[in-house]
Amino acid sequence: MFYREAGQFNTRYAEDRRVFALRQDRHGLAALLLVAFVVVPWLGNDYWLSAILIPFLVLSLAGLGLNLLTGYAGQLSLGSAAFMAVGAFATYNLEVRVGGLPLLFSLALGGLTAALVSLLFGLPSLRIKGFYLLVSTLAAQFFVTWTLTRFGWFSNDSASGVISAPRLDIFGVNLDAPAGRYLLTLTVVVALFWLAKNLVRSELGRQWMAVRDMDTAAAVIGIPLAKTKLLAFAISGFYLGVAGALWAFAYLGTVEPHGFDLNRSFQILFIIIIGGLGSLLGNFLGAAFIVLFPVLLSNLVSLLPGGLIDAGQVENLQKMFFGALIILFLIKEPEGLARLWQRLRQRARLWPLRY
Amino acid sequence: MTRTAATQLLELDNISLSFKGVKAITDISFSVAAGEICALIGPNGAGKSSLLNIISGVYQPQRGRIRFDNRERRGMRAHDVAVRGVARTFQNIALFKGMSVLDNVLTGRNLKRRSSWIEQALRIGRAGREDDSQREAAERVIEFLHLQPWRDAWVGTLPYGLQKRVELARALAAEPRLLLLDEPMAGMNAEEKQLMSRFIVDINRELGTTVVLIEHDIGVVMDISDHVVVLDYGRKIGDGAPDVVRQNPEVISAYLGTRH
Amino acid sequence: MGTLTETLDTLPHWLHQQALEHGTDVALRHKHLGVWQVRTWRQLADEVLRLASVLQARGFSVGATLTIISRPTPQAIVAALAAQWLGGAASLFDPLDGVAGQVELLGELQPDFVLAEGYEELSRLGAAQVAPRVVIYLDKRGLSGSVAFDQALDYATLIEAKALDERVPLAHAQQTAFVFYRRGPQAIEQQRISHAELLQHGQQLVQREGLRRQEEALAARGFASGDQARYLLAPWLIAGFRLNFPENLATRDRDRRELGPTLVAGTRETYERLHSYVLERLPAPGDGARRLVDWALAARSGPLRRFIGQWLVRRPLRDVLGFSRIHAPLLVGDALKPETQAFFDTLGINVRQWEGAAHWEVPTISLASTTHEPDERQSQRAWKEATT
Amino acid sequence: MEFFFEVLIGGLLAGVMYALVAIGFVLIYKASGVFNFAQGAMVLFSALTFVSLLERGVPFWLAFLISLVAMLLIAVAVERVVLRPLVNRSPITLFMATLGLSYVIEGFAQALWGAQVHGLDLGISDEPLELGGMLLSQFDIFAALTAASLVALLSWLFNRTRLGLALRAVADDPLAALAVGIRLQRVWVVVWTVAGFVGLVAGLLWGARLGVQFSLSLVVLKALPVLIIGGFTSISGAIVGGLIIGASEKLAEVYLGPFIGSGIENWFPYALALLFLLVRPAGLFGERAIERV
Repeated sequence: MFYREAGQFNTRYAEDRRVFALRQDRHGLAALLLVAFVVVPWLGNDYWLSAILIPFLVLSLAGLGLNLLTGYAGQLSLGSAAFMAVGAFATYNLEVRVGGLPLLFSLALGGLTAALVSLLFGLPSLRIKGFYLLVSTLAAQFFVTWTLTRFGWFSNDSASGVISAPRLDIFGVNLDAPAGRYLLTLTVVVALFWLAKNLVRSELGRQWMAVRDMDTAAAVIGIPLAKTKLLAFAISGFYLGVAGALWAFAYLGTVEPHGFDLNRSFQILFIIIIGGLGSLLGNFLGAAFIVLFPVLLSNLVSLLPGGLIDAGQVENLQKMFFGALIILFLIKEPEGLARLWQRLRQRARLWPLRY
Repeated sequence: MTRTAATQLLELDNISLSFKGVKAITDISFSVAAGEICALIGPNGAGKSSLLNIISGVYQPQRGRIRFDNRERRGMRAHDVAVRGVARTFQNIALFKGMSVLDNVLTGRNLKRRSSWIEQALRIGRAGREDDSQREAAERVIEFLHLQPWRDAWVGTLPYGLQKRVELARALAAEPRLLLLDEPMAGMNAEEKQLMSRFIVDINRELGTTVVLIEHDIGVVMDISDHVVVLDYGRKIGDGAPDVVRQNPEVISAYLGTRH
Repeated sequence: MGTLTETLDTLPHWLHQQALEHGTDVALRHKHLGVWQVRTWRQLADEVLRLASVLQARGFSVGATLTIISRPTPQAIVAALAAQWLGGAASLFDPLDGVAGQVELLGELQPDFVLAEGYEELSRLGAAQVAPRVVIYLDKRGLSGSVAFDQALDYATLIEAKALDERVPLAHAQQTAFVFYRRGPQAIEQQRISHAELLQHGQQLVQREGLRRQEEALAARGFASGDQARYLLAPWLIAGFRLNFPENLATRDRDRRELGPTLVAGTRETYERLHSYVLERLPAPGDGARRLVDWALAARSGPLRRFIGQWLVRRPLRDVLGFSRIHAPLLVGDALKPETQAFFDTLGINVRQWEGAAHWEVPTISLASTTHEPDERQSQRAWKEATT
Repeated sequence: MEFFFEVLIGGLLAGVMYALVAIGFVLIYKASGVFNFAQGAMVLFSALTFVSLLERGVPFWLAFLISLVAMLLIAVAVERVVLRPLVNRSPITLFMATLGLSYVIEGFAQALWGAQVHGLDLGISDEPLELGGMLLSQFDIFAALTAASLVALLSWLFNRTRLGLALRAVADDPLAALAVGIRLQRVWVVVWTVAGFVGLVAGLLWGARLGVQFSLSLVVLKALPVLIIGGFTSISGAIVGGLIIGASEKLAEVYLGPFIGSGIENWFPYALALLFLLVRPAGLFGERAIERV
């Protein structure tokens, strides 16, 4: 009912290809970006910036990374955190060892390193499918964390493998303040989402979905399965790597390999299940949920009369809630929050008619 | 286009296939002329689908030679076969359920892409122009099969008959020289069948595409095909023009026999 | 070209005029291959001239009739204008009309020049045992192989031809622009509309509705009635707005919404179809949403209620129908059912009726007699002399 | 040389534990095609329930019985809340559901019994025993025997009882099973309960070794490579796989550790499993299905 579509018609395919085909959507997006880039850093307080928004953005990016692999290319993975770790440590080492490397550049290189590692652990996917693939990704999970803790070199021989953020400078502008880190993260995330949007709508994106939906048919119409799958692993790895680096340096500041353990991988998997497999928007929704839900829960608990639920139990409650929620979503809305949003939007476009 | 049945497009030569010792196909040989519609018929389990799977490279025969377009073809995987210009549909629809009709058709043209995925991701170089040309080609297929009303529909939501048509569209989008149709009219009602066979004939006549199809409805087969090959228990028991085959006693027994 | 000074008293002259003065403006849009394909006035005029030259080369001369059996498509328009450019008339048949009746008509008329959309339409010619001098088809699906139409011509290749030399239409105000046939009680009846008559009605419409170049007109149903020609084609050429064709009947509702026409010249059926379209898609009765809709659509209501209703229901509903930009919803022919009229009124769409000015007559020479004469090919021309 | 054998045997015995967890997997996978990631959580929950009851002075057998009932309840709940609504959804979906399930069970277990470590004494002394010149832990031997008897029990259950027949029918072809009037839901409940029972035994043995604590639920991560090597559908495969993993990881730790660094046993099994996969994509005992199109 907010839409006014009459008169919005396309005379060229280029117009028809736009993601935001409707003027109203385009304006909405512009407004959103304006708020995100100008209003938020200007008004937002440090707590919100560094404790809510930055992790939200980074997790969205990580979700996107996994979503490309699992949601689009249909390759299940439990090793996301490992590739984040690779990204983080690679970026760190580049910053530490290679003098005067621009931050964004080393971020990208970190991502590429993660892409390579991911590609490596993706190789078995050429031979094996489904659950069997879990082994490969879990192997990545354990092997990477082990390697990073085992060999001091990766953490520049710092105690207990903890690495800490380099100075975040871009073109001499220092970004160590919350607002700066927020803007850095936001910029990277927006850019990479734009890229992902192009990807999933390109031939490669369609090939991913084809492999996901029906790989025999995909092969028969001439899609090179091996190349398609490996690209999915590599690109997903790149996104996760960059996300990992941001997680380490823009959000936490210092991080150790065990910050990227199996639970982080699960967390990211949950993001895309709740948000929506095979949806870009879903990553934001899922991440927002994952970030805000615990805050919400602990606030609720603190509202309750003291001692009714002691702090120790809150964590257990969270776990149970999350678990239950995952099951609920898988049953009721396998396509996640994104699908809900879609339906709502569709309804609004047709209102007051039903179809 | 080409209705000259002179040149053989596809030649099968003593093909044999077995699963774990169970013989599915016992040395079958036949050839398909360029530009004809050739029907594979036979009772269930006669090995028709297996044969199609061999031609399209999904299965590899244990013995025998396949010549496509006068070139030997040994141990070819599905991908290479597609590259050589063979497209197919499946007995139980194998569409990409998570994609729109248009995307399914576009995916059928993936071999026609020249620009790299990087160009497409960054939207540089020929990517944009190519998107236009690909889209137009896909739209022509959609028009040819009268799918415009469902262009943006999600294939998972379409009725069975339409899904079959979309799958045909996806195969057709590849601009194949040889089109393999595995029971394109299975489970359709009379007018759906009528429509579908009209499409198949049009494809063959207008685009000059050679068609090999598996169909149970003898009426339709005799109606549209120039050449019929009859299989039974993995052996070839008949091969020739429809009315010739109709007279073949072995064929009659296979069909009027108890097992069908 | 000195022709500019000449008075604009036929459709082709107006086309010529538009092409000269507003050559780059959009004349036609056709939803085809997924997007709205555009023809400018210059392109349109050019295409008309190319087809005209082909027709002329094949013996189409002043006073001849081109029979067009096609759903509304740009090509059909081009063909009609080409025929008129050469001083002939266009006779329109809507493929959606009953086959039997049409076959019979065609059989009696024995047209010389035919443009048929595709296989279906051509097979009607076959059924009518018509052997026209020139047959042109738009869509060659399923034609190859069918021997009957070997000599039929493909529109697409025809318009490759070079354009007509004389850049001035041969038409005259008093010549028949369109002729329509129907089977009357005893004999077939005809309705002939001259350029002058068309332009006069067109002018009236343009003035009274204040039509401008920016109008977006949608031509969803056929021109199988003279009124469509009066109230859509003539105004289009005079005012120089844009005529839009949906992809096909199945998609017309979506296409209408995309386009958001400002001018619709529909028949009673058009509007009543829309009404029922809405009724069947509204939320189920008793449903909360439905109550809101009914509440908002209630006939007489206070200002507040009208305001809320406007924003919550009426405005979105208009948009879903593609009517948010409409300012000339015209009804040609019979009046609407009261409830339909009321429905559109509550939406703030005031459907205005233009009474059909059609008058049907029985041609002075009945065709039945001449049909089976050896010189039946002459029949149509002979008969034309009698009537004009 | 003896040292080698000691390591080997020690590894094999540890492998027995893995096998126990893996067997739980296999049962559920065979019966309901579910790749049950929550198996580890079930191990944790059952063991935790048992010890906590024991600590509250409940006699051994009663505690064991109650824990069993608890597992039965879980099985019923799972069937109602998870399996039934998700029937004939993709295996991946079901897997992710069990991932959620493991969160629920773990959270519940800790909310109920607390997160601290519980010691568990099954009253088996752990003095090493001299056997053929090698020192073997009595406890390990006891564990091995328990496992063996458990497997014997299961195989009897599945090959000699009507339930077993039903189960195998379901595993073979669910639709056919339905057709001959086997009630899927009931089979599922039973199987999940049995898996819970196996989990309980495994939990007790592990618990007696390392103390009953959260880390128990992580044995699931060891069971995965075991299954890969043994195949998802074969109990004997699970045992063999367990032994292979157990032995090889200990040997690797002892003989490779010094060169590439200690602590490799948490990824070595996966490396091994991968190797197996590349050679034999369906595991040692798994069936490779022909792709029908």
